[in-house]
Amino acid sequence: PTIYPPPHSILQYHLYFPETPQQLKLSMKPNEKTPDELFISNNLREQLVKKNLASLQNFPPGGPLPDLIQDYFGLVPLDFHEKKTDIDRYQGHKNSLFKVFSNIDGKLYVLRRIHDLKSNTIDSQHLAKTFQNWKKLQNVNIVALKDVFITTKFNDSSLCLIYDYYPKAISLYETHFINFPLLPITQDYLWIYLIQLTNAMKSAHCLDLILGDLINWEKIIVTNRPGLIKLSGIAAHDLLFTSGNKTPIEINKLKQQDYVKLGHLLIKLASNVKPPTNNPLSNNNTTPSSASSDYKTNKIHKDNVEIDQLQVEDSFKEVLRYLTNDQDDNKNVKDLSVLFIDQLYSNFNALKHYDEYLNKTLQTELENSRLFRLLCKMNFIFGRIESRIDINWSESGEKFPIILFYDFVFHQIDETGKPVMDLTHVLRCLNKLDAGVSEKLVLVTPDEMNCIIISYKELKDLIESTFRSLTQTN
Amino acid sequence: PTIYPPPHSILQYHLYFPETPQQLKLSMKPNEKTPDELFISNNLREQLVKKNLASLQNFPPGGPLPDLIQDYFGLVPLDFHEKKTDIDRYQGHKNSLFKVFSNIDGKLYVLRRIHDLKSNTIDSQHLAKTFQNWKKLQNVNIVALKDVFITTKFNDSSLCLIYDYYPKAISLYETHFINFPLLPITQDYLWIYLIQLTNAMKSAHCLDLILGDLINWEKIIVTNRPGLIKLSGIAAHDLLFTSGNKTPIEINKLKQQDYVKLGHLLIKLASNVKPPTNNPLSNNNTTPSSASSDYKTNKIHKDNVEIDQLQVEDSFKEVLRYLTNDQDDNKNVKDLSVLFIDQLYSNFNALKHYDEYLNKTLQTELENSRLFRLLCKMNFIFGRIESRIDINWSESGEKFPIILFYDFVFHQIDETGKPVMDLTHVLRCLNKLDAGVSEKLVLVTPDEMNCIIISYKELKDLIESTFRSLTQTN
Amino acid sequence: GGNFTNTPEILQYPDFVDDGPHNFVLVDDMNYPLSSVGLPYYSERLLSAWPYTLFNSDGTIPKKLDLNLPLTPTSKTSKQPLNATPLDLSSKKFPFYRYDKNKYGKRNVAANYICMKDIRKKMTNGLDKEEILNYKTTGPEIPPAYSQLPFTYGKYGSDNFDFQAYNKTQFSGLDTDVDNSYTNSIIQLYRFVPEVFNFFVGCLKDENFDKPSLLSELGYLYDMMSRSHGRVVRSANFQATLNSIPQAAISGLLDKTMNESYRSINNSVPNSASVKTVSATLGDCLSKNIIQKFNEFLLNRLLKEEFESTGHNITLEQCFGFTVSTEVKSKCNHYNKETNVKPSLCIQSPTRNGVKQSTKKLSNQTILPYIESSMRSVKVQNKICETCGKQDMMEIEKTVNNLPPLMSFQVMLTESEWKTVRTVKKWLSKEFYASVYKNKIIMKPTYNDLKMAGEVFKYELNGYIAKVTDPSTNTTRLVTYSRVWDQELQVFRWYMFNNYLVVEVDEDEALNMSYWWKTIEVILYCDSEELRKPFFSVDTYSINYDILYRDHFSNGIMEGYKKEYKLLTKDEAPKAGTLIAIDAEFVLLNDELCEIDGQGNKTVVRPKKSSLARISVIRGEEGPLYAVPFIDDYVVNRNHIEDYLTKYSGILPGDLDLEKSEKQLVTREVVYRKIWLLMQLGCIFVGHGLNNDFKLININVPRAQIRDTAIYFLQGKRYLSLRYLAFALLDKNIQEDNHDSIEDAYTALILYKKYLDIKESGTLPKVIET
Repeated sequence: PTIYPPPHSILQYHLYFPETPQQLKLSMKPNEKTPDELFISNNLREQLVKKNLASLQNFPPGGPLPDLIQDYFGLVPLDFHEKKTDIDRYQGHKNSLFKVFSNIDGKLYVLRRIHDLKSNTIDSQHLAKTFQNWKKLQNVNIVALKDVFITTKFNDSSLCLIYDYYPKAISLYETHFINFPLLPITQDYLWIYLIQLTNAMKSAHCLDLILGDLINWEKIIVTNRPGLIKLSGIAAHDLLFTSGNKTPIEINKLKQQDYVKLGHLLIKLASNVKPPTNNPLSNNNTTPSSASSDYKTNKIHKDNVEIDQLQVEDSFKEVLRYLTNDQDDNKNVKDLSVLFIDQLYSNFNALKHYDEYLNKTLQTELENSRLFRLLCKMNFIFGRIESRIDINWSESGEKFPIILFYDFVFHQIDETGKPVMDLTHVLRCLNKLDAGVSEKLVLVTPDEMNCIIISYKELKDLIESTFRSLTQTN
Repeated sequence: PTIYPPPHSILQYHLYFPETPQQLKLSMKPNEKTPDELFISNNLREQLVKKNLASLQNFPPGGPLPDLIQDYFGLVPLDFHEKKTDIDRYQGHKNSLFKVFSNIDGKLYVLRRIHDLKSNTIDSQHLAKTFQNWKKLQNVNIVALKDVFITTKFNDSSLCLIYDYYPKAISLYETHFINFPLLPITQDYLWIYLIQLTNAMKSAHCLDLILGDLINWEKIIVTNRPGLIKLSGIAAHDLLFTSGNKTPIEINKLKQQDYVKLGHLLIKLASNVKPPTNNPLSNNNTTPSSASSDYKTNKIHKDNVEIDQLQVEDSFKEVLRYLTNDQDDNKNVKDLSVLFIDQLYSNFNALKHYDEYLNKTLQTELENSRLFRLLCKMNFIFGRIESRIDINWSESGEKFPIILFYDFVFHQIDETGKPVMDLTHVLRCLNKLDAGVSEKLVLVTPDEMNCIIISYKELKDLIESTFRSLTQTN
Repeated sequence: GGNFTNTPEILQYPDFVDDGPHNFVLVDDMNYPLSSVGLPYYSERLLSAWPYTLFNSDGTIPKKLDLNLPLTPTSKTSKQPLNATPLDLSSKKFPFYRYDKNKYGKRNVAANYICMKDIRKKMTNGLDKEEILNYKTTGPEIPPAYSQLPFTYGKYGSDNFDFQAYNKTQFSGLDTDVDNSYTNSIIQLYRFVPEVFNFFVGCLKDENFDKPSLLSELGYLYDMMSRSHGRVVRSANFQATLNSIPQAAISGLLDKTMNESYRSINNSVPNSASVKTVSATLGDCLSKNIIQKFNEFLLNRLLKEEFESTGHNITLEQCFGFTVSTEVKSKCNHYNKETNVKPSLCIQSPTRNGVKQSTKKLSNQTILPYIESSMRSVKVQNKICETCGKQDMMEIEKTVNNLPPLMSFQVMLTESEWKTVRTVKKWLSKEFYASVYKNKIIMKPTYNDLKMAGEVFKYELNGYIAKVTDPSTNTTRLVTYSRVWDQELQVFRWYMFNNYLVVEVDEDEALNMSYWWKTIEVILYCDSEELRKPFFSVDTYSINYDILYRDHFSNGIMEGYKKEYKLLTKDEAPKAGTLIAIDAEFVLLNDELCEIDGQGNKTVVRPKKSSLARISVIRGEEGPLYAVPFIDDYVVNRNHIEDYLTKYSGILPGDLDLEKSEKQLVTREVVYRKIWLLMQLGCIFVGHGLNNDFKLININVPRAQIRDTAIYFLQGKRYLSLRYLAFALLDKNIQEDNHDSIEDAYTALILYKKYLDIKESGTLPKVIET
């Protein structure tokens, strides 16, 4: 076998992307390898592109929206919550959702506006305290709260809550019941939802915070990829409804209610699990589930009957029974988790696998930043107006090699005069320029009458010094 | 033997992209960004580069090594196990480690050669069965076994085991005791090791496989980043030592021993935990720990004394007592896990956070790739010699907006006319261009007398069509 | 080597390159990782590295693209210097529009990063009190004295605001906690013109209840400012009257008719003031800023009010009146001439006034040629002839024929003209001489230059309003510089008024126009002799006290209405030291509107606005009529009332409505004059919590005339309620239903008497503790 890579090549010092070794290619049929194996799967790329687009979407100015709200600008209404169910209304207040940019750090956030507060509904002390409490809640399964304020910029008194922004996130309900294609709920999803919701609840309860109505499939969003969920909309309820401090007994009672709420949400989801198709017999036992029935009013007996009829694993039913048992007012995360230890470990495995997958994917994308930075540097100095009249950039000037090099890199033509736009040529030239190798090249003037022989190193120095002189102007 | 790349060319990471000095970072306002923040972090990149490099390391041909062994070629000896402790010797057999390419799927693997088998040491049935058993063991905390065979290509009878390859992986022992800089063992590490080892053990025990001597800090490798570990070298012991089938009672006994072994490994690690420096008093209680003492012969009483003296959290001590209690021969993963449920959840959180971080990094890098290509396109079409005389590129021409946009992106100035070179501005403009958002911008002619109002979408179409027309020129 | 060479001989050779196999890859091939081509060995820093750079455009609020701007497509006829072929706009997908650099700025200028959070912090936490009065520049930054001032109604309300830190002079500043607070700068400007001050304040000697009068309001305001000796003054009543004038609303001079959103950031100048509206035709693209519009509006209005109240224009027209004759000459040989009187004049650069390339360049001209040329400007405009209706180019000549003692100018220069001004030393003339020569005005820096002319007048700079442009907050604000004659020392002193901040400044500083952040909006020159005249208080006139002894109801005298008071008679005419007890009730026009941030900091966007609803004054002097009320007035209210606060005010819905009320109603002006007269006479006011009452009435009563029971019975920092004190000290139950101002005034009066008793016996602390 030949040495790989060939030693005479100077471009192989940082070779990041291992090309397939020769021997392998010989023994492989062309159809045996799909591009997906070698490169970022198209799915992932597409997903990321869509997110970028969603993040950048903006709204024509001059509309009815204010330009700037407190520290946030560039408001774009999100249709995410177009559906106005009663759950989306906060104590009768209309509410709306915007994507915003932060004036503080330039990042994107979500602004939830709760309309039309009566003046002095929320006093400043209560607001500050509630914000401080919920700000502490940092958990991967909860959309973090960044800021809270009351503004008059909407021509009313509006309560605004600022959360982290997850582009393209949709609600759990939409994911499984509205969106196309519908994602059927399976036992696996139930387990990972259970784990993540337990995780979220654990964090909140540790801080004596209550999730309450957030345990709701319209308030849970699916981010990144199916199965990854986050509770959204924290703190709003406390700001609007709760005024005084709760006693430890009240808090404990509310915590216990969270367990029951979690149980009911999971029952609602589980009642939509399709029975395995390879088991047609069990199908007959299924009662058509009604997702809309109000579970809160159900008695424990009714719950149990319902649980028995679900098309889910017995161990999951056991979890549901634990959660909905309102006789037990000492439910806790430890007792709950023991019921699904196995699932915790397999979820742990899945996460790590994904981690390794991402790591591997990243390995092929390592040089992108560097090349982008380099090209930006060149474009910053190239073609500036002031240089258009500067003698240094003229044919006899010092900077002229830069223009010729630019032509050499980007404006190649073939024998017939047809433009050649070869990415590898650009990459080779740029990489050599970046490193400043001593290799010399011939740059020919546009009239093809004269040429310059210059090394990449000299070009690099020339570009660098030009760049520096620009940044240091007066 | 020399390898490529030559050792003199150590990667000059500091030259690649100098890190912003800490002082500068400290005084930064939230809106200010350093260039290194806009791109993949140096740390992550270096790590990935090193791995790439290790994967690509090659060995000149014509050495003493065979070119092809079964389905594997391109052997590069790994210095990973240069240190030959008695544990690394398999029943007195020398063993060595190679990086290999698979001829089957083109991927990189590790080949462990166990030298110089007596003929018929291993019968083919036993080999096949053992391989089948261990092949099933798929767990993120275990280096997967891919293939097993006996070869004569090394001019002896060698047992070869093929495992997944983790570039730059080093052993747990090296990580904490040999490598520079040393990574001190902390309570946090102990918890995540415990979780991962439990996870590995759970998987193995489910298949009635015994980890045995693999629970050993020289057989555990650290992959990716500190804290992530994998048990390596599965199946070798079974292939060499075990011949017959074990009874369930025997298996259970061995499983129980795995718990104890795990306990002893953790005690060994825990005895190296540095006491918190802010608590000088507790320092006095520390008995100097001897990592070399042979724990296997110790009685439970001695364990408990030792455990009491460890500088670790009480809950961790409880775990250790559970593991090392050899009176209890009914130890299981559930009972064990209950002792560290909290840790399971926080680890779960940490993993997900890292997952999101990687996702974000990947997104940036993919964006950079797109932006680089976009910039290339712009440079391909912009400033071509032929366009210098083309009416379409003149002030009255169709292409003029491209020139103005280019100026807008790269040739910003401040109020005094000084060039402003802000990559965040460039990134924002190019991202919008790439996404083709409907946002409009005003592009002003160099004489500042006229302007064009155009959307990013229109600009994108204009650039795209210009580029296409160039590629189609004949 | 590597330099360009003209010699055909190649001295060096390029390297032979072998980069391995070369595959052609399309730039769009997203499956080809950019890392496929390796990087050569490097031993020095890569070119792609950007070390030690900070990018700060993140979070920058983008400049708003105003799509409503009048777009003017660049016409075919406009010159295209770079291109010989004429533009065919119809075929062009992206047509050119005219770009106005003056309006939108230079091309491709990176937007400034402005941190809203820092601005808010400054506005709520205030400024460094040690530094705040520093008006001197040390660097390029705007000195602290010119800062945007914090809201005075911040977290704890303006009662606790430390106004003294902002003003150590004897001259009162003006609070920002009012509507249209940008007008504060004009109020300060004319307050230091003796002739104007004396006229306004002098008007107070007569009653003037007929119409809303800015003249009276300015009289009360100036009187209050001169009596307050540095205490902060609010122009609330002036603003209320201004708000009620329809023309002010039409001209867009009122907060309520302007964009609401400016206020939280900018409490002095609405943002719209800094954005000039531009006429479609280039060349004549200057328009008045809001304060300039207000100056014109106010002076015209005052002239009109003087005429309406006296039947003739004497004082103000003589002070301010420019006689301007306008001649229009058209090609059709029609000739039109008219003459008007204008109280103020716009001044522009000589070039804009049609002065053909004057002998001297503008770069070494003072303000005088600007003024002089504006007094006889020639402009050519495309207009319709009034006689024959033809549209044609016409020459319009405007000439000022006289030299009034007070010259008020709106200064209108472009940004680039201001740039030229900044380079001129002593551009702002402190004094000059002027004369009318052959019907034209001539102005010269020295007397000798005017020898051959007729009567020569000396003018001196009286003051001006400067606009401070602050790019760090993207705001502008107005400050007033005034030159005041110190009668005692016979010298002039300069003061700078930034709302409630007042500081004495050096003359050099006051005349310095070289700062990049400073431009002039309105400037006032005054006849040198007039400027040295003394300021007279209203006390020097014979005042009409009639209103104290009669009723003046707005809704006529109702039959069977039972008065709860007995009018004063001339026999008991109040005099200095006369004890009276007072209590006022208010209704809420609008509640406080505030923003709260995550730290609990409250920013009042629109302060609570109350309106005087009822005032009761009772006799405090021992005698047969002791404690008998002599004023019990309900005040007409024409505004929307959000809350009658009946529980506290005792006012019922409809009580203040001219149509529906069963009470006898008087106007605010009437009741105000009564209180003002009582104060002017030197009465001693007894009451409970009088500070707040007087603040809402908008009168600053000298402390020596106040006996406030809330202060006498202060518990630490806590004020005790009148009801509690009445119960604890007088064993009296009051305010069991609604408040009644007569009862409250009476209670305060006997509490005061009790206080005097207790003080005599020295048992005060004990009494309250019980």
